[in-house]
Amino acid sequence: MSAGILVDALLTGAVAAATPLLVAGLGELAAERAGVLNIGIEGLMLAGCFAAFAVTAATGNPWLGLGAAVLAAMALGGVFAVVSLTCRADQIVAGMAVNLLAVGGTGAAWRILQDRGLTDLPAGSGFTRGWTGIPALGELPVVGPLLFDQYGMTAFALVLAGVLALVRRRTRLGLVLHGVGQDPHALAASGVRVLGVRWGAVLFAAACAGLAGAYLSTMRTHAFVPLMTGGTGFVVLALVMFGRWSVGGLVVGCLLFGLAESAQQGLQSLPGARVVPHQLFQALPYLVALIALALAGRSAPGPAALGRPWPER
Amino acid sequence: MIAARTVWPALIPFAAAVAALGLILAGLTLVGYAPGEVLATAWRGLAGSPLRLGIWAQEATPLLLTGLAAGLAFRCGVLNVGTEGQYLMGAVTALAVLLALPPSVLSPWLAALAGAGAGALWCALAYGLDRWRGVPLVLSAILLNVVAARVLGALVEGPLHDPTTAAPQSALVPEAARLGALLPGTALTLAAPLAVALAVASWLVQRQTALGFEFTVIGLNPVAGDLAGIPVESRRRLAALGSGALAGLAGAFQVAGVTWFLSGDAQSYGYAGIAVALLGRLHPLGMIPAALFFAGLDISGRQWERRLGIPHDLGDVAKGAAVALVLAAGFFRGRR
Amino acid sequence: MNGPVPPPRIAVAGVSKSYAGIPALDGVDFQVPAGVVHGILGENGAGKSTLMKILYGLVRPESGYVRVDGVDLPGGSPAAAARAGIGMVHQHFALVDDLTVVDNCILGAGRGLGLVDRAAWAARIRQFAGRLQWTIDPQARIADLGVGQRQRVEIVKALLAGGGQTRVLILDEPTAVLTPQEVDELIPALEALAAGGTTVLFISHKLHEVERLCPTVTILRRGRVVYDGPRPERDAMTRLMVGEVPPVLGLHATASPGESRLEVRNLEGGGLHDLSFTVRAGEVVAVAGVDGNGQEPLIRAILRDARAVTTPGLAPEDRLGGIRRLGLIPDDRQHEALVLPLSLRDNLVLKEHRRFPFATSWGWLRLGRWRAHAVDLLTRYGVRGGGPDTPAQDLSGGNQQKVVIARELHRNPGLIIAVNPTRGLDLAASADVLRALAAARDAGAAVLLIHHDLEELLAVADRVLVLFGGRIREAPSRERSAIAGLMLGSPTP
Amino acid sequence: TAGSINDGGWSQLAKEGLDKLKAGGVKTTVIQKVGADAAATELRDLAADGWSLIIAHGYEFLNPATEVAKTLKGTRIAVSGADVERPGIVTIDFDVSQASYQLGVIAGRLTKSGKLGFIGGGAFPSVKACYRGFLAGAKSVRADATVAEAYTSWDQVTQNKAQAEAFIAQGIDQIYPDVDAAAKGIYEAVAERNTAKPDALVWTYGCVGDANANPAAGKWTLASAVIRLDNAFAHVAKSASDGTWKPGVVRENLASGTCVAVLNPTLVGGVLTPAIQAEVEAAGKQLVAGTITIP
Ligand SMILES: Nc1ncnc2c1ncn2[C@@H]1O[C@H](COP(=O)(O)OP(=O)(O)OP(=O)(O)O)[C@@H](O)[C@H]1O
Ligand SMILES: Nc1ncnc2c1ncn2[C@@H]1O[C@H](COP(=O)(O)OP(=O)(O)OP(=O)(O)O)[C@@H](O)[C@H]1O
Ligand SMILES: [Mg+2]
Ligand SMILES: [Mg+2]
Repeated sequence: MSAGILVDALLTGAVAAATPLLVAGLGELAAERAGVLNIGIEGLMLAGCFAAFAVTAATGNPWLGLGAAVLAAMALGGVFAVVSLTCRADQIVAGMAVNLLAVGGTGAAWRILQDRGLTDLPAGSGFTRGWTGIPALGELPVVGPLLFDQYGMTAFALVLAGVLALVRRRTRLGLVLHGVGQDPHALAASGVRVLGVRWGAVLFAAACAGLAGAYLSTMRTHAFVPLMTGGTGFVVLALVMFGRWSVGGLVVGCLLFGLAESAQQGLQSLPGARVVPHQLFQALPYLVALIALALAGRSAPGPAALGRPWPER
Repeated sequence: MIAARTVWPALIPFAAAVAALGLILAGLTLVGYAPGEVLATAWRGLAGSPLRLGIWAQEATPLLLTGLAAGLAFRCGVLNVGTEGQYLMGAVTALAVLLALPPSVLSPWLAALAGAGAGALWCALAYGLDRWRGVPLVLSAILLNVVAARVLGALVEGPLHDPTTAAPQSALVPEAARLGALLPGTALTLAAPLAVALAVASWLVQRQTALGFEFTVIGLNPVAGDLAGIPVESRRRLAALGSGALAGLAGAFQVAGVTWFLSGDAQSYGYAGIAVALLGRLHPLGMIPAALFFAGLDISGRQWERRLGIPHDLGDVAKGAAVALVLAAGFFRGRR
Repeated sequence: MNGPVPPPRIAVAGVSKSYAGIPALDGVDFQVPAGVVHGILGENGAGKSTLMKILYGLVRPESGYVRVDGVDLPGGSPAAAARAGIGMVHQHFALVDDLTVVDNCILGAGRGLGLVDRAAWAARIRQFAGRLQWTIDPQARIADLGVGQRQRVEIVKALLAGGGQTRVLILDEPTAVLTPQEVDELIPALEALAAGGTTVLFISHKLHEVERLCPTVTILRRGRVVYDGPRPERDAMTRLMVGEVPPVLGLHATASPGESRLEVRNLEGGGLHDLSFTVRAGEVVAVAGVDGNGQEPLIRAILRDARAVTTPGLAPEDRLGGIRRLGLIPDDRQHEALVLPLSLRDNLVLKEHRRFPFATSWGWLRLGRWRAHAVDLLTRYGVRGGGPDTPAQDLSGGNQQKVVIARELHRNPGLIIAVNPTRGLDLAASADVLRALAAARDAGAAVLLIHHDLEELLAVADRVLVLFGGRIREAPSRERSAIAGLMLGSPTP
Repeated sequence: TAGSINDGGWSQLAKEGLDKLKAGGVKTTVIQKVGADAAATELRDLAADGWSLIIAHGYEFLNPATEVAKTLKGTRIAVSGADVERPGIVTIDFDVSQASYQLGVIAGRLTKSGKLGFIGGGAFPSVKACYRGFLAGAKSVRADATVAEAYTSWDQVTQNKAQAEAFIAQGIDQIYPDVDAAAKGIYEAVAERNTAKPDALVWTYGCVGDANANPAAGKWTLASAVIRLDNAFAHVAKSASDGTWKPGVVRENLASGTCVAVLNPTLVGGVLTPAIQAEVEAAGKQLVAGTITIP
C-alpha cells in the first residue's frame, strides 16, 4: 500500500470531517461578529440533520430535504432569537434551551418517522459523492481528494467562505455586522437597526447550521440516528474562537480539526494502538481543540459586545 | 407595586411549566389521545401511592443537586455548563472509592466527599483554562464534558471493570458500602433530604450571609463588586469549585444509593440540572419544584409509553419549551 | 414669526414624546431659518437630545411634525432624515473604535449593504474636511485618534450623510469633551458652514460658547419650550433654564491642611511618568486635565495599591480594608459604583456588608439594620424617586449619584477620591455634590478630585494639579487661563 | 430496552423478537430507553402490573434486575445479553464468536488483499470475542490474513463511516462491523466505494441483526452473524411457563440455534460459491462439536 494513497485518504477524511464544521462555523462566525453567541448551534444542526433526512426519506428528493433542513433550523433559530434578542435573555442560557428543544423534538419526531417506516432513504435519493459528476476529477492529485472526491457541500462551504470573506472586507454589510458586534450604540446612533441585523445574523447562522446538519444525514451518511451530531456544534464554537473570528482562521481550524479526526481513525488501526483505551482516541479531537484554544490564549479578544443583550437595559 | 414585583416572578415558572404541559397535551389530543387519561396515568405514576411519591422524590434528587450546582455558579456569573462532566467525574470517583475501601457505614459518605472533590477538580480545570489561558469557561466546560464521558468509559472498561462479565460495566458496590433506602422498593436515600437541606442552605447563604450577597453582587456587576472591595476572582473560584462539588456530589450519591455501579455510557444529569436551575429562576428553593417537574416528566413519560404507547421524548420537548418560556418571560436577563 | 416666504429651514410643531408615561417632550414648537447657528439650551434631562433624535428620525414622536424647507419629514426614519439633508453628531461618540475613519464614515453615512469603494469615500472625506480647514487621515483607526480628531470625524461623517448639501447639522454637546483650544478651532468651522447655508443646531451647557456662536436660541425646560428667539443675556438665560439663579460656588478651605493621607511617589508605568504628589487631611487636591492624559492609569494605580502609592493615614490592612475605608466616587456610577438590579438598601450597604453592625462576625447579615440604615441615608442625602426596596436602576441619574455619595461619604472616610463626580448632573445637583465634598473636607477628610470641568474644579479645589501627557504639574496660580494652558501642554510660565 | 425500539439495532431486534412471541399468542409490552438509573423502578413497575416474565434487554440491567429479583414473587426476570450467574434471575448469554468464525471463513476465502477489518462499537470482551472469532475463521483458510481492529461508537454514524473509509484506504477489502445501528455508516462507505470502483469490490457483513438486505450495501453484504432473539426469548418464555425455570446462565450460541451465520441469499451461488458454503457449514459443525474452539 503506497503512502500516497494513505495520505490522500487522510486528506479526504479530513476535508469530509471539516465540511460541516466549516459550513456551520461560517454561520456562527457571522452571528458572533454581530455579537450573538449561540451555543444552541448543536441543536440547530441536529434539527437540520433530521429535517433533511425526514423530507428526503418521504419525498425521495434530497433538494427538498436541504430546504427543509434550512427551514427547520431557521425556525428553531427563530426561537433562540425571540428568547435571546427580543426578550433579551442570556444568550448562553437560551442556547442551552435550544439544545434541549432540538434533542427532544428530533427524538419524538424520529419515532413518528419510524412508525411510518421511513427509516432509510429511498435507494439513490441521497446526494452522491463527486459532486461534479466527473469521476476523473476525483482522481487528480491533491485537489482530487481535497475538493472533487467530496460532496457538493464541500464546494459550497468553500464558496461560502469566499463570499463571507468578501462581505467582511468589501461590503457595507460586513462593516455593519462588525459594528453591531463591536459597538451597537454607535451603530444605533447612525440609524442601523441593531436588533434587525442580529436577527438576520442569527437566522443566517441557523440556516448554515441546518445545511451542516443536512450534510451529515443526506450526504455524508444517508442515515439518521438520534443525537447523531454528537457534539459537532460545540466543536464549531471552539473553532470560531480558535480562528479568531476570521474566515481564514476558521478554515484553518476546521481543517486541523478534520485532520485530527481523520488521523484518529488511521491511528486506531495501527498495530500498537490497542494498548491505549479506544476512548482516548475519541477524546483526542476534543483534547486537541482544548489544547489549541489554551495555546492560542487570549491574544485577540472577540467582538466587544459578544453575548451582550441589546439594548443593554 | 411591591406585591406585583415579588409575586409575579415566582409564578411565571409555574405558568411556563403548565403552558409547556398544555402544549404537549394539546398535541397528544390532536393525534387522538384522551387528555384525561394521559393526565390520570401521569398522576397515578407520580403520586398514586407513598411508594410512587418516594420514586418521584428519588428521581428528582440528582436533578435538584445538579440544579443547585448550576445555580450557584450562574448566580455568581460563572457560566458553568460543565455540570454534565462534573457529575460523571463525581460518580466514577465515588465508585472507585466504594470499590476500593473496605465496606462500612462510612463508605457512602467518604465516597460522597471524594465525588464532590472530583467534581470540583473537573470544574477547576475549566475555570483554570478560562482564568489563565483565556479559553471561555463555556467552551472549555463543554469540551470537558465530552472528555469526561470518555474518561469514564475508559475507566469502566479498564481499572474499574467487573471481571466476572464481558460487558463494559464496573463491579457492583458491596451491599455494606451502599447508601440504604429510606423507603423499601425505592432508591430514596438520605441523599434526598440532604439535597433539600442543601437547597435551603443555599438559599440561606444567598439571602443571609455576606458571602451570598457578594456572589449576587459579582454576578450582577463584577466591576462594582471589585471596587467595593470584594475579591472577585476568589469568589468566582469559590463558586466554580462549589458548583463542581455539588455536581460531583450528585453523581456520587447516585452511585452510592441508586445504581451501585456504572456502565460505559452512564447517564448524567448535568445538562438537565442547568434547565432545572433556569426553571427555578436560580432560586435555590425554586429549584425544588423545578426538579420535581422535570423528574415528573421523566416518570410520566415512561408511564405514558408503557401504558399508552406515547413516545417519551415528548417529555424532553416539554422541558425545553418550559425553559424557553421562562427565559422569554424575562427572567435571567443577559449579563452586562 | 419668520416671513411667510421662504418657509423656515426647519419647523417643529406640537412634538410630544413620553417615556414610561413621563413626558420628555411636551408640545414643542420652534422654527429656524436657513444658514444660522441656533442654540438649543436646557438643563440635564430637559429633553434636548430627545428632540434632536426626533429630528434625525431615531425616535418617533407621539404627536406633532417636523418640516424641512416646508416638506414633511416621515417620523422614525433616519434614512429619510439623511435624504432630507439632516446630519447629526451625537452627545456620545458614535464611532466604532477598531475601524478606520473611512469605514466609520461608510457605516454612518453610507446606505445599502453592497460593495464599498473606499478610495472614493476617502477622497470625499478629505474634500469635506478641507472645506472646514481640517486635515483628516481617512486610513487612521479611530482608536488611535484623540477626542478632538474624533469629533471632527463625527462632523465630517454627519456632513457626508447629508450627501454634500447638508441642510441641517445637529450637534449635541459637541464641545463637552473638547479642550478650549479645540473649541476655538471648531467655532470658525461651524460659522463657515452656516455661511454656506447650512443650519446648525448647537447644544451646549457652556453658555460662553453659546454667546460666541448663536444669535438665536431655543430654551427647553422639562420638555417644554420656555423661550424661543434672540439670545438673551447670560443671567436671563440661566434663569430661563434653571428657573432660578444658579448657586454661587466658592468653597475653599478655611483651615490649613493636616497630616498626609495619600502619597504618590515617582509613579511610573501605564503611560505615567514620574508622578509625585501628596494629599493631606483637610484639603481638596484637584487634578485637572483633558481626558486621556493619564487619569485612568492614575486612578488604577491608586486603587490597585501600586507600590509607589502609600496611604499613611489609612489602615495598614490589606487593599480591601483600604478600599473600604476610602470614599470612592468613580467615574461611571452605573458600571463602577452601583449594582443596578439590586435595591437601594443593598447598594447603600455594599462595602460595609461584612462589618458591624450590618453583619455578625460570622458573616450573618442583619438585614433589619440594613433597612434602617438605608432609610436614614435616603433622607439625609435627599434621594428622591424610591425607597429602600426600589432597584437602583429605577432612579434618575442624579439620584443614583446621590446614592453613591451617601454611601461613600456618610462614614467620614479619611480619604476621598472622586472622579468626575458631577458628570451628567444639572447645575443644582452638581452644586450639591461639590458642597458635599467641601463639607467632607471641612470635617477633616483628604479629597482627591479628578475632574474634567475646570469651572467646578476651581470652585472647590484648594490646590490644582494638572495632568498632561502622563506627567503632573502643580498649577502656580488658580488663574483659569494659566491652568487651561497647562492642560494643553504649554510649558510652565 | 436501553435504546429506542426503533434504533435499527439491539433494541429493535428485541422488539421484533417479542413481536414474534406475540404472534404466537403471548401478551407483551415494551418499555424503551430506560437508563440504569431508573431500571429498578421500571422492573418493579412491570412486576406490579402483573407481567409474569420480564426480559431486561441489555447487560446494564443485570445489577438492577438482581436486586429487584430478591423481592419479587410471581414475576421472573431474564437479562438478555449478560453472561454472569446471579441468584434469582436468568441471564441469557449470546456467544456470537462462533458465527463470527464462520464469517471469517468467508472473508478469508474472498479477500484479495488478505487485509480484513473489524469495527466494534466498544472495546469490551463480548465485542472482542467477535473479532477473535472472525480472525480465527479467516486464518483457518488463509494463514497470511490480517484483521485490523478499530473501536468507534454504537451510535455515531459519521464516525463509523469515516473509520470504514480509513480501512478501505488501507487496502482492506472485507469489513466486519459490530457497531449496532451505526453500521449504516459503514455500509454507506462500502456502497460508495463499490459504486465508484466496481472492479475492486469491498465486502461487508452484519452482526447481531440480519443486515443481508440492508438498503445501502445489501448487494455487498455477504453474510450476517445473527442473534435470533425470538428463539432465545421463546426459550425463556417456555421455561417460565412450563415450570422448568431455573435461575442461571442460559448460553445461546451456534449449537442452540440462536447465534448463527446467515448467508446472503442473493449472493448464494454467485460470489458465495457452493465450495465456500460447504466450508462454512463444515466449520459450523466442527464449532458445535467443539473440535474448533475460539481462542
Ligand atoms: N430611551 C429612553 N428611555 C426612557 N427615558 C428616556 C429615554 N431617553 C430619554 N429619556 C428621558 O427623557 C428625558 C429627556 O432626556 P434627554 O436625553 O432628551 O435630555 P437632555 O436634555 O439631552 O439632557 P442632557 O443635557 O443630560 O443630555 C429624561 O428624563 C430622560 O431620562
Ligand atoms: N432608560 C430608562 N428606562 C426607564 N425609565 C427611565 C429611563 N431613563 C430614565 N428613566 C426614568 O425617568 C425618570 C427621569 O430620569 P432621568 O435620568 O432622565 O432624570 P433627569 O431628569 O436626568 O434627572 P437627573 O438630573 O437626576 O439625572 C427617572 O424616574 C427614571 O426612573
Ligand atoms: Mg439625567
Ligand atoms: Mg442630551
